[in-house]
Amino acid sequence: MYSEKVMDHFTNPRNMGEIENADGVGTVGNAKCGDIMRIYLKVENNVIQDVRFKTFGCGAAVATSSMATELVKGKTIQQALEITNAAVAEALDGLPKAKVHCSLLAEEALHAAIWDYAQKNGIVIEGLEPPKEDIHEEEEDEDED
Amino acid sequence: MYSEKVMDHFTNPRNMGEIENADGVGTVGNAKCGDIMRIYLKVENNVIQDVRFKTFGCGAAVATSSMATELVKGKTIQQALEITNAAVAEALDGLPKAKVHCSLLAEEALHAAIWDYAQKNGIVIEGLEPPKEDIHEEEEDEDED
Amino acid sequence: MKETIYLDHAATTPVKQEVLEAMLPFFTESFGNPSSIYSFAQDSKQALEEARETIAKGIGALDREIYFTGSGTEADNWAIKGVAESYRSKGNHIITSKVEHHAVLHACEYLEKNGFEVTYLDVDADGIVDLEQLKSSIKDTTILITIMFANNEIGTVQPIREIGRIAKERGVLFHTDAVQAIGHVPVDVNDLGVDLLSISGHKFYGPKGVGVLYARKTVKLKAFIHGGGQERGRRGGTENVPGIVGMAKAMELALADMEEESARQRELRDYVKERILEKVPYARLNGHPEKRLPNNVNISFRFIEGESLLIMLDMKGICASSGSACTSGSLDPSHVLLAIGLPHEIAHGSLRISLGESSTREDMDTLVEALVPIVEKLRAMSPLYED
Amino acid sequence: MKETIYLDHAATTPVKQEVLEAMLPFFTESFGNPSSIYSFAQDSKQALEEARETIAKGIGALDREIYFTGSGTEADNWAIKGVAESYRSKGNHIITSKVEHHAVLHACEYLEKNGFEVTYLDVDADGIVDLEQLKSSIKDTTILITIMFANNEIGTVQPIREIGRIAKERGVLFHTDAVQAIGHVPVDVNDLGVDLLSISGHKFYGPKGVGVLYARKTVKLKAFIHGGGQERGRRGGTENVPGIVGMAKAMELALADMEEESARQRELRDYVKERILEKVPYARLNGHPEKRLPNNVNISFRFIEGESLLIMLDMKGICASSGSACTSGSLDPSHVLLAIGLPHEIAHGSLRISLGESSTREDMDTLVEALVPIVEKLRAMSPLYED
Ligand SMILES: Cc1ncc(COP(=O)(O)O)c(C=O)c1O
Ligand SMILES: Cc1ncc(COP(=O)(O)O)c(C=O)c1O
Ligand code: FES
Ligand code: FES
Repeated sequence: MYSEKVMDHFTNPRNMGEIENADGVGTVGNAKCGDIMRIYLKVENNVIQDVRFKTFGCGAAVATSSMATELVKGKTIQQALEITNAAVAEALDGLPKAKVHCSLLAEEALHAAIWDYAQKNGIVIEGLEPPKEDIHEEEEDEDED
Repeated sequence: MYSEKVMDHFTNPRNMGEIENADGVGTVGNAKCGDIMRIYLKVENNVIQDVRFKTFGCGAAVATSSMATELVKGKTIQQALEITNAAVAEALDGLPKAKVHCSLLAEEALHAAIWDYAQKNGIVIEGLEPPKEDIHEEEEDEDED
Repeated sequence: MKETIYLDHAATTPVKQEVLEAMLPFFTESFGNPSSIYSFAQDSKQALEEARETIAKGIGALDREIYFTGSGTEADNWAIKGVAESYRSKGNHIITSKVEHHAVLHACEYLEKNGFEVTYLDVDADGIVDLEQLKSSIKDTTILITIMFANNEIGTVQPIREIGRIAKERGVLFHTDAVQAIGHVPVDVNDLGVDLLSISGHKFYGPKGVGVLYARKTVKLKAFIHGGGQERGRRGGTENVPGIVGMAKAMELALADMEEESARQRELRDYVKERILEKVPYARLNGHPEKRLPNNVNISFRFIEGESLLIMLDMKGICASSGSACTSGSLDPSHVLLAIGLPHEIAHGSLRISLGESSTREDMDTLVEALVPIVEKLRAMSPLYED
Repeated sequence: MKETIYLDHAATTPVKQEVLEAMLPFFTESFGNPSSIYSFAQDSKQALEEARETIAKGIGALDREIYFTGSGTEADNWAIKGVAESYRSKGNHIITSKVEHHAVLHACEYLEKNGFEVTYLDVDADGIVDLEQLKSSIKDTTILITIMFANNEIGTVQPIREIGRIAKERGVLFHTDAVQAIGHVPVDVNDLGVDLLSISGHKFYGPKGVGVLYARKTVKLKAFIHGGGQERGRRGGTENVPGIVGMAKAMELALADMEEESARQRELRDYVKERILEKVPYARLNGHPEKRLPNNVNISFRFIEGESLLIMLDMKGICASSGSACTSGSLDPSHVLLAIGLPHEIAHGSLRISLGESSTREDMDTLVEALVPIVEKLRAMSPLYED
């Protein structure tokens, strides 16, 4: 079902855990499946020095959390914001269609953590929206009966 | 599907053929399947001296024709009229349910031949009805869709 | 016991050894439920999807246009009732023909009881639908044309491409029951302009109890059997993996040598037909002489009745039928033979033989040899025959 | 590769060797269409009728009350939609429960869209339907009660006899989906007062793609799949003879040692359940502790999510599931677990293991050993778990 990369990041997740006194923390829930992800950031000079995650979710959610944290580590806030869920999925050699929404969780958790960081530090980041309560998205499935 | 007796009478039908200058001839058609049976009688002193049949019909129809002629041969007209289709079927060790109507064909053809004999000879036989155009009967099947 | 000569391949076929072998692992070893997520079930899932691919390729469809069913009959019911339900807001009129299989006819009759209007097209003396009548029957409320590919009794092959063109021109969906055609004649859904198509595994050396409904991806098709999320949410029920694998294998094998094998059977067909017509008086071929399945011969013998004929052939070890197998319990004369204009008593005396891969010229000779005296014997018994 | 420990028998079971052997002759040798009249097809016909007899006897029914279908899902659909159609003039109200299989729920939802009213009964914390609510829900227009025998996710066995009594008293038909019960618990339709009952072959070591609908002879049941005259004119389609023969053989074998085997599995079930609850904190058993299938264990682990758990078990060679197999592609939390009152995130972290004839105490130990560190690992990853 999952690619080898997904299985690798699922079984050996990178950056799993918490950061005490994090500069930004974002927690989001997925409206579609109810799963939950939290991302912790340590930011210095606009650069993400450290990042950790905790995920209550499926294999794809764990793997995208892991991959997303890998991708943003060492990046500037602006660079981090450019990383889409599609990029994360691609870095994992793709996700099953029914699991694409899981990768959104990682994107949204990251944005929520950056928003939190920005709020705490009185920074305005252009184009960054406050985190939604839930991630809503279009049905990507076809008409089911 | 058929009993051994039915198969025997089907493959070696008794009394198959015609009687020239028969004393009575009856032809009936089966409304249910469209098959046709004709019975020829030679009657002397109210006794069926000879009987022949011709049948356009299924295995059961042929076998019941054969058995019915066997059963009435040598019988008086009254005795012959008492032979029901059930008796013919029984003498054949039974018929499949869907084939019970075929045995009616034999009964009706016999009655029609006797009617013809009676008509020709100005005899009134109590209880004997003129042959119907078709044999109508109740559906014996259960409700089908 | 004498050897059996099986000449009823239109009723059903044996499962080929290679087909059975393809199925076997999925009964006892790779038995996982394809919907399960653990790796043990991946074999089943993969086999299922490969089967889908094989079948899709076999009829020129996309994988996602293939839906597995439990029979050809289910596929027919689903196509017709599913389209009826999905397109009811567009209209309530369906066009079919008088010579369809009961799976189609009875599904249509069911819809008639439920507010639909059905036109049953006439066929000509060879069993071909009247295209002019088809065109003039289409109206604003017409949502579906369902015309079988090849007839199961008389073998006549319909002008499917022409019907597909008419359907497309008039914006009406076109379903064809291809149960008798698959494996015998080339079928390409795009080339033919077919939107829905039914298949049954056991007619081409696959297993019984498994079928396919092809539905073009643009067709809105409501589920008919509701349940779990199988078949993209459109057909509930744990997939019959061995059956599906077997059906796909059978299709693969059938298509591999279809051209040769059809040519071989066509030759045998014409040979036996001519021999019978030559040797037996008062006999006529039913169905179109050329536009017919390569394996079908259907002949009416006047003055005699079909069941008696079949029993006597059976006693010689020859398996044949008098119409469709699934109505052989029925007493009505074939609706197909009546539709081509045969009178009742002639319709009653028809013989269908359908050849298969095992059929030989010798079998044809044996049949003819057996047939001649049987017909004579039955005619001698018949009140209709005066000679 | 490591050995697989298959603990998902509620999803599907392997076909037993003896079952496969019973089926084999009907693929390649005695392959005749049971509707054909020649003697060659009598083997198929006889096998079909013997299978009917075996299954009838197995549930205390008459032969003529057994209808073969293409799956348990088809049987459920037929029972519900068939009764709905046949009794519509009497009323349009159907009673079911919130914990039914999707085959029943989605068939009911379909009927709701077509003018029927459906009451979905609540269940208590153990998953048992509320009989008082059942009684008070019955009204003049109620034509059918459909309540499953045993739940496929949490194993809870419903008070079928009591429901049968209530249905009879109130003159309402009673259908039960017994797909999970057959072969595990005794089922006698007369003793239980059941009017219609669904069975699926592949849940008791029979083949996939074949099922049974039992319908009491007094039930008027319209056809659902229209076609040829098979199944006494009520279910069209060439009979899946090998599948039917296999299902009957499987039932025969299952019933032969049901008492012992169920007792054995019950013991294993209780053993593994206790071991898990003992070793893993924040874990709870779902379903009734005693009124449950002998082979079902369903446990929720707080703070973790089911799929992750299953994948990690899979990596240890253990096949288990998180709900029903056919919805494992779905993202919604189990409707059954929600119905017994679990909050969303707890419902998401449940594990179903279902034992089978091959299951051993060693397997149970292996499972527990694997489970403990997996749960710990996943909890360490969980934002919900603070310890
Ligand atoms: C309770 C219940 N009902 C119905 C079904 C459907 O059976 P099938 O998948 O064989 O159609 C299942 C299993 O999938 C089940 O567990
Ligand atoms: C033309 C046609 N359609 C449909 C069917 C039904 O197929 P099945 O019996 O596999 O359901 C048959 C054969 O029985 C057939 O010949
Ligand atoms: S299913 Fe919920 S995150 Fe993947
Ligand atoms: S079916 Fe016509 S007489 Fe038997």
